[in-house]
Amino acid sequence: MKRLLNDGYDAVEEMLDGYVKAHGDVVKLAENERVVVRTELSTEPKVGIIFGGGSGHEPLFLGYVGEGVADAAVIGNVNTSPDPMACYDAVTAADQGKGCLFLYGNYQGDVLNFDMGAEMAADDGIRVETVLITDDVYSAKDKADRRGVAGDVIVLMAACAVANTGADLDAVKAAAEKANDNTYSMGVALSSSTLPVTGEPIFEIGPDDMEVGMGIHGEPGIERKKLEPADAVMDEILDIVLPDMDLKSGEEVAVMINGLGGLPLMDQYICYRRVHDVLTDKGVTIAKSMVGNYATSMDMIGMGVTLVRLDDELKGWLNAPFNAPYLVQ
Amino acid sequence: MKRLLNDGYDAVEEMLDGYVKAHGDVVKLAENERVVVRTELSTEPKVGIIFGGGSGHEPLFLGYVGEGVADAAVIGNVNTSPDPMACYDAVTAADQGKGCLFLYGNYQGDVLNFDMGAEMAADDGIRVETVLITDDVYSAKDKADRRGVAGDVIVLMAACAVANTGADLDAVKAAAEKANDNTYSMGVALSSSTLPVTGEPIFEIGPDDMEVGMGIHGEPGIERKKLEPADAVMDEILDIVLPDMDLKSGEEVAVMINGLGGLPLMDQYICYRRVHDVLTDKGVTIAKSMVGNYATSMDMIGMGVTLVRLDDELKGWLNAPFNAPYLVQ
Amino acid sequence: MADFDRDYFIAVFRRMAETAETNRDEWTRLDGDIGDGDHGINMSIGFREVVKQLDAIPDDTDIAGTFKLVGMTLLRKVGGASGPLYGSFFMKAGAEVADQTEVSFDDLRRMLRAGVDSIQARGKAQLGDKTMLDSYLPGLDVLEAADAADPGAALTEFVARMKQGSDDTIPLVAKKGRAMRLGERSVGHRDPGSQSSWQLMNCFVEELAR
Amino acid sequence: MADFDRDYFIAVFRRMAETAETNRDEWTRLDGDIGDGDHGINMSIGFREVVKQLDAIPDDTDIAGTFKLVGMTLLRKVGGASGPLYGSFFMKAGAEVADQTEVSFDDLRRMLRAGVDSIQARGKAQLGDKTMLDSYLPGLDVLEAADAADPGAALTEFVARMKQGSDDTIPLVAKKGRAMRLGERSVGHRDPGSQSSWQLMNCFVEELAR
Ligand SMILES: Nc1ncnc2c1ncn2[C@@H]1O[C@H](COP(=O)(O)OP(=O)(O)O)[C@@H](O)[C@H]1O
Ligand SMILES: Nc1ncnc2c1ncn2[C@@H]1O[C@H](COP(=O)(O)OP(=O)(O)O)[C@@H](O)[C@H]1O
Ligand SMILES: [Mg+2]
Ligand SMILES: [Mg+2]
Ligand SMILES: [Mg+2]
Ligand SMILES: [Mg+2]
Repeated sequence: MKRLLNDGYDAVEEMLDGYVKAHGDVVKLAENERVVVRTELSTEPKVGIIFGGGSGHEPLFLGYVGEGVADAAVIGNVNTSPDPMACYDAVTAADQGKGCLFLYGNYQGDVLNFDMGAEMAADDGIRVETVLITDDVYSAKDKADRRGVAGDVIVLMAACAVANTGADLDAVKAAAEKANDNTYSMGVALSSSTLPVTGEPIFEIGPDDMEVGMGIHGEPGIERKKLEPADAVMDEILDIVLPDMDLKSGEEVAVMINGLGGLPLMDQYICYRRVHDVLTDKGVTIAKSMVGNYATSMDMIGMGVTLVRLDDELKGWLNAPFNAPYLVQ
Repeated sequence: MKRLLNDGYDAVEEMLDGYVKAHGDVVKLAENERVVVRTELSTEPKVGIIFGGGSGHEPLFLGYVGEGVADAAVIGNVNTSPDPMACYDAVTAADQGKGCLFLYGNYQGDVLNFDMGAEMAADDGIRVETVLITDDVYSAKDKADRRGVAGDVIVLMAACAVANTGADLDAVKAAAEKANDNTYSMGVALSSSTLPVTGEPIFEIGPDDMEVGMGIHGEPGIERKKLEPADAVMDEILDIVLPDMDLKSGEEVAVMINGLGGLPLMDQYICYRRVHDVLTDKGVTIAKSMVGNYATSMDMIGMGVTLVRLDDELKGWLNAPFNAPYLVQ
Repeated sequence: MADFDRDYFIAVFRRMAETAETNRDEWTRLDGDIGDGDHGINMSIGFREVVKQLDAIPDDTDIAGTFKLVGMTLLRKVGGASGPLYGSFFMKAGAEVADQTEVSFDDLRRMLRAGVDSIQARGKAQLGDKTMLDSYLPGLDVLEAADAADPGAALTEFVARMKQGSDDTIPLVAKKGRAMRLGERSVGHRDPGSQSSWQLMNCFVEELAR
Repeated sequence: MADFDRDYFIAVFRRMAETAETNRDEWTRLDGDIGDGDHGINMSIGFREVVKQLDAIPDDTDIAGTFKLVGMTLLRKVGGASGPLYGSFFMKAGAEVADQTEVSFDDLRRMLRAGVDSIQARGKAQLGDKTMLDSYLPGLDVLEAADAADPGAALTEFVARMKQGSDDTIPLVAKKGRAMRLGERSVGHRDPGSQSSWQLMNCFVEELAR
C-alpha cells in the first residue's frame, strides 16, 4: 500500500516535529527528541505517568499525553521499543517528586530498554515502577505472558484517573494492575502495514485471507484462514475471549473496537454492533463503548476487540475526565 | 483492498445500528432509520442544525451529532445523497421551533434531494435554510460552484457555535456562510476506496501514481501524476490554494489536515509539518490546528489540506465548546 | 393492438429490476470513470426494494398507483442525482393516467414525455450536457413521430434511438452532474445514466415481445 | 601475528555499517517471517549513526572508547531487543581492554566472550532458544579452541561456525524474543538476529583479509 512520506528514515522525527507543532499548546519535545512531554505539568504534583513504545501505532502513545492523561510519551523507531536513554529522559521530564510509572505493552524489547531506563533513574534517586500491559488473549496462555495491544489505553486511563487524585505511586500502580488484570483483547489483520523505510509490507497475505491473533506490530498471528463476514469474525473472537475471561451473565463490561488504521469506521461500527448484540444476548451489560483507531499499526487493515470487566471502581476510572489530543472526555 | 463487512447491501443500516448502540447516550435513530438525532435536544430551543450527505465519509456526518454540535445527521447510501424523505424527517426530528439549517457539500444529487426535503418541510410551515459547502478549490473556478469536502466540519463548527447562543436562523446561516467563504481545501488520493456492495475499488490507479484534486467520493481529480514525497505534494497543494485564497503575510488561519481513511496519522503529521513550516515562513499565523480523519472516503489512501482565513469572530466560533463523539473541545 | 394493463407494467418493473441487477457492475464502472462509481449500486438498491414493494402490492392498486409506488421507492432508496430523477420520472409518468386501468399506446407516449419533462424540470439539464437526457430526448422524439399502429416497432425504435443517444454522449464534455467537474477529462466516456436509461426503457420492448 | 589497533576496529565498524546496509532488506524479511519485520531497518538506522559518530571521533579515543561509542550509539538508536543486546555486546567487549592502544588475538577472544556474556545476562536466553546466541555461543567455543597462531584462520572458523549455528536455528521453536509467541509456527524460519550476528562478525575476517 502507499504512504505519503519523505525519506522513510526521517519519518519518526518528522512526525514528532509535526505533532508538537500541531499541538504546541499541549505538548512539546523534551531535550531528548524522542520524548513528548506536556508543555506544563500539573500544578499539583502527581505521579508522573510515562507511556511508550514503538512508533507506528499513532495515536498511541503520543496522542495520549495531555491534561490528566499521560505526562510523557517515549517513542521508539517504527514497531520498535524506545531506547534506554529516552526512557530515562522521559522520567526526568515527567517526574514531579512523586515518582513515575512506566506503562507499556509486554514485549521483550521494551522490557529490556525500559528496565535500563528505570535503573538509570533509580541511580538519580527517582523511583520508577512498571506495569506491563498484557491484554492480548491469543498471544500466550498465561495472562502475565501476553503482549499488550489496545488495552494500553484502558490501563492508561485507570492509572491516570488515580494519579489525578494525587495518589501515591503504589496506589497508581495498583490501579494500572487492576485495569490490566481485567482487560482482554483479540484481533484480526487483513493486510500488513507498510514500513516507512522500505515502503514495503512486512508480510504477504492472500487477497481472501486474514490473520487471526495478529499483534499490532505485524508479528504473525496464530492462524491464517479465509476471510469471513464481519459477524462471523466477531463471533470467533468472542468465542475465544469470553471463556478466557470467564465472563458471565449479569456482569458489566467496557467494549473497545480498535481499528488498526486501514479499516473504515463503517466496518468498525458493524463489528461493534455484533459484539454489542452478542454480549447483550448473553446478559452482559455494556457500560462504556469506545470505537475508533486507538492503537494502530499504521495502514494495516484490521481490528481488535477489547473487553474490560468492570466494577464500580474501574467504571469510575474509565469515566474520569481526560483531555489529551486523542482522548477527551 | 479488504473490508470487514457482512452483506454489502446491509452495510449502511448495520453501521447506523452499531453507531447508535455504541453512542446511545448521545444519539438515536429517528423513526426514519437514515436520520441520526440527539437523544435529547437542547433544553433551550435553538436553530436545528442538520448535517448530511452520503455515507462512507465517517465520522462525517453522524459523528458530529451531539451536545452543541449538529442536532441531526441525514445519511444516504455510500457516496450518495440521502433521499428527500430522510431530509424531511431530519427536519421534523431536529426542529425546535426556530427553524433548521441544512449544511451539506455542494453536489447536485444532494441539492436535488435536500431541496425536495426542504419543500416538504415548508409545506409543514417549518422554515429551512441551506448553506452549501464549497471548499474544494480544485473542483471549480468559481468559489460558489465548488464541491464540499473536509470544510464541512469547519462550517458546521461555525454554525453550531452561533446556534448555541440562541441566535435566529438568519444569524446562524450568515455564520455558516461566512465560514464557508473563508474555507479552502485541496487533496490528493493515492488509492480508490472499496465499495461495500461490490467489494471493488471505484477506479484503478497505478502503484506510483496519485490523483490530484480527488474529491472525497472517488470522483476523478483533475490530474493524475507520479507520487511525490510528502513535502513536495504539500508544496504543490499550497501553491494552488494560497494564491486562490490570496493569503497574505500577517494573516491568521486554521489548518486542518484531513485523512481520507487509509493514510496513517504518521503521514498526516508529516504533511502537517510541511504546511506549518511553509505558512510560518510566509508570515502566516496558525491559530488552530486539526489533524486526523475528519471526512473520509472509507479506506481511501489520501489526504486534504483545509485552510480557514480567520478573524476574531471566526476564531471564536472554531474554539467554541463542542461535545459530539467525534468533535470534543 | 391491445392496451397496456397493470400486469404488463408490473412485469416491466420486475424486468427493470433484473436489468439493474445484471448491469449493476457495468453502470458502476461507467460511473467510476467519470463519477463516483455508485450508479449501478444505487439503482440495484432501489430496484431490490421495488421488487419487495411489488411483491406486496395491494390488488386494487391501479396503473398510476403502481408507477407512484415505483417512483416513491426509487426516490426513497436510491438517493444521489438519479434517485430524484428516476423517482419523479415514474411518479410523473403515472400521474398522467390517474384512475385508468388500461392505457393506450398514446397514453404511454404521454406518460414517458411527462416523465422526461420532470427529469428536465428537476435537473435543469439540456440536450448535449452528457446526461440521461441525451438518451431520453432524441428517443422520445422518435417515439412521438412513430406510427401508432405498431407500438412494438415504435418502442423498439425509441430504445434504439436512446441507445444511439447514449453512444453520442461519449465524445461530449459533461455540463451537469458530478462529471461536469472533470471538464475535458469526461471526454471519451459514456454517461452512466444515459446507459441505464435506455436499458431500463428496453424492458418495455422486451416485455412486449415476450 | 600483529596485534589489532584502533584503525583496524574502526575499519571493521565501517564495514559492519556497509553490511547492515547491504543486508537490511534480507534481515527485515527474515524478521517479517517470524517477528515484526524491523530488524534490518533498525540495524541500518543504528549503523548509519555509527558512521556519523566515527566520522567525528576524537583522535585520542582508544579502542575501549571506540567500542563504547559504537555500543552507546546502537543502544541509543536501534531500540527493540537488538538495540540493548548489540549495544551491550560492544560496550562490554570494549570494557575488557580499557586503556590499551592495541589488543592481542587473546584479548579479542576475551572481548567477544565478554560481549556475548552480556547478551546472555541481559536477554536471559539459552542455546537453542532460537536467538542470536545460537550463532554466538557455538562460534565462540570454536574461536576459543582455535590455534592462536593463526588469528585469521581462527576468526574464519569462528564465523563459519556462527553461520552454521544460524542455519541450525531454522528447525527450532523460538523460546525468546518476539518469535516465541508463534510457537510451532516459528519452525522452518531462520532467526534474524542469528543471521545479522554472523554477518557482522564476518567483518572482522574480511577486514583482516583486506
Ligand atoms: N441534472 C441532471 N439532469 C439529468 N440527468 C442527470 C443530471 N445529473 C446527473 N444526471 C444523471 O445521473 C447520472 C448519475 O447518477 P448517480 O451516479 O446515481 O448519481 P450521483 O452523481 O449523485 O452519484 C448521470 O450519469 C446522469 O445521467
Ligand atoms: N532474549 C534474547 N536473547 C538473545 N537474543 C535475542 C533475545 N530476544 C531477541 N533476540 C534477538 O533479537 C532479534 C530480533 O531483533 P529485533 O527485530 O531488532 O528486535 P524486536 O524483536 O524488538 O523487533 C531476534 O532475531 C533474536 O536473535
Ligand atoms: Mg521491533
Ligand atoms: Mg453518488
Ligand atoms: Mg454516481
Ligand atoms: Mg524485530
